[in-house]
Amino acid sequence: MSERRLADLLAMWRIRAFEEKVRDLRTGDPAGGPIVGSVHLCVGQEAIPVGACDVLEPEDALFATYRGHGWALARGVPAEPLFAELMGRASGVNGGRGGSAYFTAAEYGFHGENSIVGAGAPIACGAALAGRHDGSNRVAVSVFGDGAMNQGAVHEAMNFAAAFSLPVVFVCENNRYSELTPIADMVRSPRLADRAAAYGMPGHRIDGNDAEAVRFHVRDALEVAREGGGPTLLECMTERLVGHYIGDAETYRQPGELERIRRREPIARLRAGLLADGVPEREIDAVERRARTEMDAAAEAARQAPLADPATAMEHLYA
Amino acid sequence: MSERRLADLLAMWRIRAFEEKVRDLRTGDPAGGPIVGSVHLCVGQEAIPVGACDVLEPEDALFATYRGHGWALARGVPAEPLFAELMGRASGVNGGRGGSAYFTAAEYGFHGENSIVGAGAPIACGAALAGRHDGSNRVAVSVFGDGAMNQGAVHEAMNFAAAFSLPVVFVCENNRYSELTPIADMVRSPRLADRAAAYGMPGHRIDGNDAEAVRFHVRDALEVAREGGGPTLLECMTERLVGHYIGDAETYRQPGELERIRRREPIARLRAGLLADGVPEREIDAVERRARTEMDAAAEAARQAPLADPATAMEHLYA
Amino acid sequence: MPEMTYGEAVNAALHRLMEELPETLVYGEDVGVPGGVFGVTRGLRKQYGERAFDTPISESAILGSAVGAAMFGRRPIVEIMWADFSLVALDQIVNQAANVRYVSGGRLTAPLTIRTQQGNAPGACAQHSQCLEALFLHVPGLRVCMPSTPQDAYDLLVTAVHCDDPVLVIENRTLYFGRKEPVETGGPVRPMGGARTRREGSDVTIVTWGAMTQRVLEAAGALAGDGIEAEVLETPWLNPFDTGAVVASVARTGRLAVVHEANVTGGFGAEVVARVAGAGVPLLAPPIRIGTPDVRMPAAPVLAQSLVPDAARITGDVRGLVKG
Amino acid sequence: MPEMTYGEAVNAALHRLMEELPETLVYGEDVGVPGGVFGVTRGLRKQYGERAFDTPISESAILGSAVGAAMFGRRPIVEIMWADFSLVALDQIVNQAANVRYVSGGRLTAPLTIRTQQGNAPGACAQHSQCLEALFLHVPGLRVCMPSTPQDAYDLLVTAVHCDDPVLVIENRTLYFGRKEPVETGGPVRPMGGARTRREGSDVTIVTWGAMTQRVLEAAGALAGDGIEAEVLETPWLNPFDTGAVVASVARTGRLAVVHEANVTGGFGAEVVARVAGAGVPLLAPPIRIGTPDVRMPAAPVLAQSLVPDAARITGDVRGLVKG
Ligand SMILES: Cc1ncc(C[n+]2csc(CCOP(=O)(O)OP(=O)(O)O)c2C)c(N)n1
Ligand SMILES: Cc1ncc(C[n+]2csc(CCOP(=O)(O)OP(=O)(O)O)c2C)c(N)n1
Ligand SMILES: [Mg+2]
Ligand SMILES: [Mg+2]
Repeated sequence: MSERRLADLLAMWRIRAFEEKVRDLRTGDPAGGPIVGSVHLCVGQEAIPVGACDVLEPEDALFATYRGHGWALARGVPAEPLFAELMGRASGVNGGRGGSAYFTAAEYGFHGENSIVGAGAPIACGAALAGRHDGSNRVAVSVFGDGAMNQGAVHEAMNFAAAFSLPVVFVCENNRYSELTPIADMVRSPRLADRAAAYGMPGHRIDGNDAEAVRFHVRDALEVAREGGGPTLLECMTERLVGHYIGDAETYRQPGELERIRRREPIARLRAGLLADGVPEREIDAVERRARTEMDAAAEAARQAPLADPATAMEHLYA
Repeated sequence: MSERRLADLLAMWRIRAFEEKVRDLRTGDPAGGPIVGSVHLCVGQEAIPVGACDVLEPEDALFATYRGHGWALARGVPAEPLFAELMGRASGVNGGRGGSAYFTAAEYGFHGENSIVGAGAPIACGAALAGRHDGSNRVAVSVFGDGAMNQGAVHEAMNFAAAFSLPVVFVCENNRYSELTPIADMVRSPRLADRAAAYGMPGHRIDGNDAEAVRFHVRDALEVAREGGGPTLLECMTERLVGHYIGDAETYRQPGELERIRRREPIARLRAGLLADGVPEREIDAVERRARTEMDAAAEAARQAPLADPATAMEHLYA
Repeated sequence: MPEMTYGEAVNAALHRLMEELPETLVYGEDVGVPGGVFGVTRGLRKQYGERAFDTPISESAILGSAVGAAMFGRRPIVEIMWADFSLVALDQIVNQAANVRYVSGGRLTAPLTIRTQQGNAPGACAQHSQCLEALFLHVPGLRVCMPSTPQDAYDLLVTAVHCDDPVLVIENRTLYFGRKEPVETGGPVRPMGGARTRREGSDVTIVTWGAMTQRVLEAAGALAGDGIEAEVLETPWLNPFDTGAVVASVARTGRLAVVHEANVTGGFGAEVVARVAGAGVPLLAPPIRIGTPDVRMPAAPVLAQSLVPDAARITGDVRGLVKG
Repeated sequence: MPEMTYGEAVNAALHRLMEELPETLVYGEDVGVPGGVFGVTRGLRKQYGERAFDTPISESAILGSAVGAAMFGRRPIVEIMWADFSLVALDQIVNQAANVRYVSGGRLTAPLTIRTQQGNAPGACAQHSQCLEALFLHVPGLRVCMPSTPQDAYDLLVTAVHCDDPVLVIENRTLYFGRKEPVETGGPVRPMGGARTRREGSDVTIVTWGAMTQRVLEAAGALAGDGIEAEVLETPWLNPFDTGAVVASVARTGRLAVVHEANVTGGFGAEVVARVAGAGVPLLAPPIRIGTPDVRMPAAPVLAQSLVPDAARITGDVRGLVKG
């Protein structure tokens, strides 16, 4: 039992260590580099990808957002080619073409980030539709944020999936903010999971800071989908412990907000739980060290690799 | 009491007589009569505009669809310039520029048809938003069909109106078909009014073939909106007795469907009700004759008027 | 060879493609059970069942799902009923479909075909009359063609669906029910690109595409009456565009007119003129562009007819170009 | 005169417009309380309360409501955070806003201003790097401008909001935090249109707009080193476009180069070349277009830099044009 929870802890630490390393690489060198541009970290939201990806099959499709580093790692994409992608290296998962907000790694079952809010949802419907014709048992998982629930494409995708009972699991990461604006101010009824009823599909608001809870509900939704029951909407309640993007001044935070949310963030919570269950502290701390060591090495290896070659910049536009 | 119902009957007959005249003018002359192109009639749906427009204030905004002839007439736009518009006459409400599917008559409080499905809903939100700043007590009425409920723009408009408690009444004319496709096949949960809950606004499925029921619910929604209570969605159940457009072969109809829906169409129903209440038959029949006479005369006058002048075709593109 | 209208040719191509490519899907609004508002997808539902289906009025879902299905081995052929409607979901074409292959370095592809139709028809309003090819031709990664004959309606669609990249096929509803012509079906898949010399001539090169082609040929006939021999070059493929054929013809004739139904400013005619000018072909007169002036489209036929180029206007403008 | 960055100039113009035009509203994603992701709308919420507000991530609702509010007497100034995002809601700009005045014969109008920003910046992905002005310049009824200096950022926005038609103001995020320059604020509303001669020269006319202007001026400096005098004409207004100024300059220099960041094919550079060619100005060499080649934009800076025109490439290409 504490086996799996230790595995969850490691998976979450790998994501957090990756993200914190990215932040250092992005802000460390004022001259800029090795990582430049807009980067969106998922620190605080690690339990969702960890719980969800644990129950996905290799054949399943996964579409995330620009905040997708954690989803890629949880899906099994190695850290080094991810760091390399963010650093614009030829060895990046997309040879540097995707960058932090728009990379894909189909060979690992990660079908891509998307930096257009909501645009991944209809695409996920297509992956599910393909499964109906290719004899696979594929389920498509579509990840997006709370703010994306107000985008037309997400509405169309949910109705499309529900009307045709497509095997899709819509995972809404509700971190309570859309960029710098509280979602509560942008909707009249804050329980986004209730919107599922409009499409005649099940919707659940779940604890997105508990990998076990996420695992349970995603597994359930996957089963329903594989049995032809159609889509499910899971509103995973969470919080980001960092800004919307690296550099965000976070002026929108309430006094004491960060302290409050740090108390319920997934890693601290799981750590406390493991301690309470008598797992020795050094064993727990070893997990963090192991993750950080892995990420430091991966980042360093990526940094050593050559930059993408401009001579290739025109390739692969057409077949 | 039967006063108002006779007035409703006249209003509905004016719309039906107008539409049937349009059909004759569109199909009568094989050479291509005074009316050409795609025309969408609202025969069978007359009770909705009649009931709704009766309780609108002059300052209110009204946005309809390409199936909007009835809404324009009910709002008070005279028949002659409407016929003229459909005939491409200079005397048309838009000098022939809008045509059957895209005319406006703001001077009568009719802010236009729209031939892009769902596009009028966000525009209606803007009219309501303007009212918040111009000191008027305007409510904006947005009309669209059942199929439009699956269009992203309608979703965004409903959330936008609800989040900001804008005075909007969303009137969904559910005639059970989107062009040639039954709405039942395109949604999982056929009660479209229930979608209102997703946005935290009231939603009601009402009898759209009863002008009195429409009047009651629209008046109620207008009151809520004027008092700052925000938007309401009214799903008005109805049926079109004709094709989606003139020329539609209606192959999608079930056997006996037309007979069945003719029994509950609004004019026949009201006529039966009036007879039951002892209103003399000749009085009732006089209403139809009066409407037809008016429309014949209006159509004829419109036909006599000169065509739009090509020399003006480039005018009014910019201020 | 069977005789078919333009619409029947599209239908024949769809049947062939469903037959020979099991990974094809055909869907869109009213394209399944009803067989399409123009009858162009007739029979597919009956013959191929689930592989041809109707959708909600959700262009973003139609196009987005086509991108996703294509990424997973299908070859969706989706319909956007009017090109004007693509504007509610352009993101899925420009920001999504066009990026799949490039950003993934070819690890993922999006072999989808988008069928649509465009242009003015009597009584059509400003929201149902636009010619938008220029928008799509500014999108690297997206192939675009515009057939005007039954044979091209058949061939180009077959080529488009066999292509491993997103292709936009822009048809024209005023052509669907036109004259029946012999159409060679079942032939080999033709290569993408190329131009069609619809008429040879030595005095001026007229480049055109889409429904304008017929009007240009009429005009060329009238011009011949005044002793002006116009070479009419139709370019049904706009991406890839056969610049070489255009430059070669203009090099022979020394004069260029480009005719399209789209508004002049920002239309693809500008690109054609710019390529010829850039090639430094010596010209006997400045090149001209003939298109709909920069205005919205009024519904009244008498107004629309005064704006959309017709044979008379094309004849007059080209005569002016040649006679100076 | 106060010294301001480009971003501060936009902010100053917004404050002035809220002050002098009570019918203005400013809204969009994060533009109210947060003051905009680039800080450009700072202070408006505090000062004008309800007239400046944040919206859901609903571009169709943002643009559509702006059309409706404008029809009813407001002058909405709405922000689309990135031009790329306009593609999820283009219908409201092209099929709705642009038609209001024309179709109603002037009985209804849509005086709304859409502020957006575009272009590549280090690390930006293919969905956050496009230059889309050519799409909007093919839409009759829509005015379009692209300021590149703090003064123009201020002036053009003021003119746009005072205009009684829909106007798209395309800014550039790489300019927001640039050098402070003296900006004359509070002056009269300038007329729409016109070109800016940023440098005089006799050997070649370089027409450009947007963020490329700075790079073109650098290139012109370098060219002067080789004895090539380039006339740099910036056209911050693209609709209306000052064709006369371009033709007059090319008539003097005999050579034309158009430089824009957008992809070459179908870019507005084609329109500029086509207009000059159509005017029959005698040229000493074929006109050239310098832009991003026809490709998607990769995120890696080293790749993007090899595609987006820079001073070196502009210098080289123009030198080739002049020296032949
Ligand atoms: C169509 C579109 N509109 C706006 C944006 C700009 N944008 C990027 S992220 C974001 C906020 C999204 O919020 P949410 O959906 O809650 O996801 P989160 O960032 O909180 O994970 C916005 C508005 C965009 N990328 N695409
Ligand atoms: C965005 C868009 N997609 C598709 C169409 C084509 N179209 C016109 S009417 C229609 C059906 C609309 O059905 P519904 O909303 O139920 O309205 P009804 O016609 O039944 O009144 C469709 C698909 C359109 N005009 N706009
Ligand atoms: Mg969020
Ligand atoms: Mg309907």
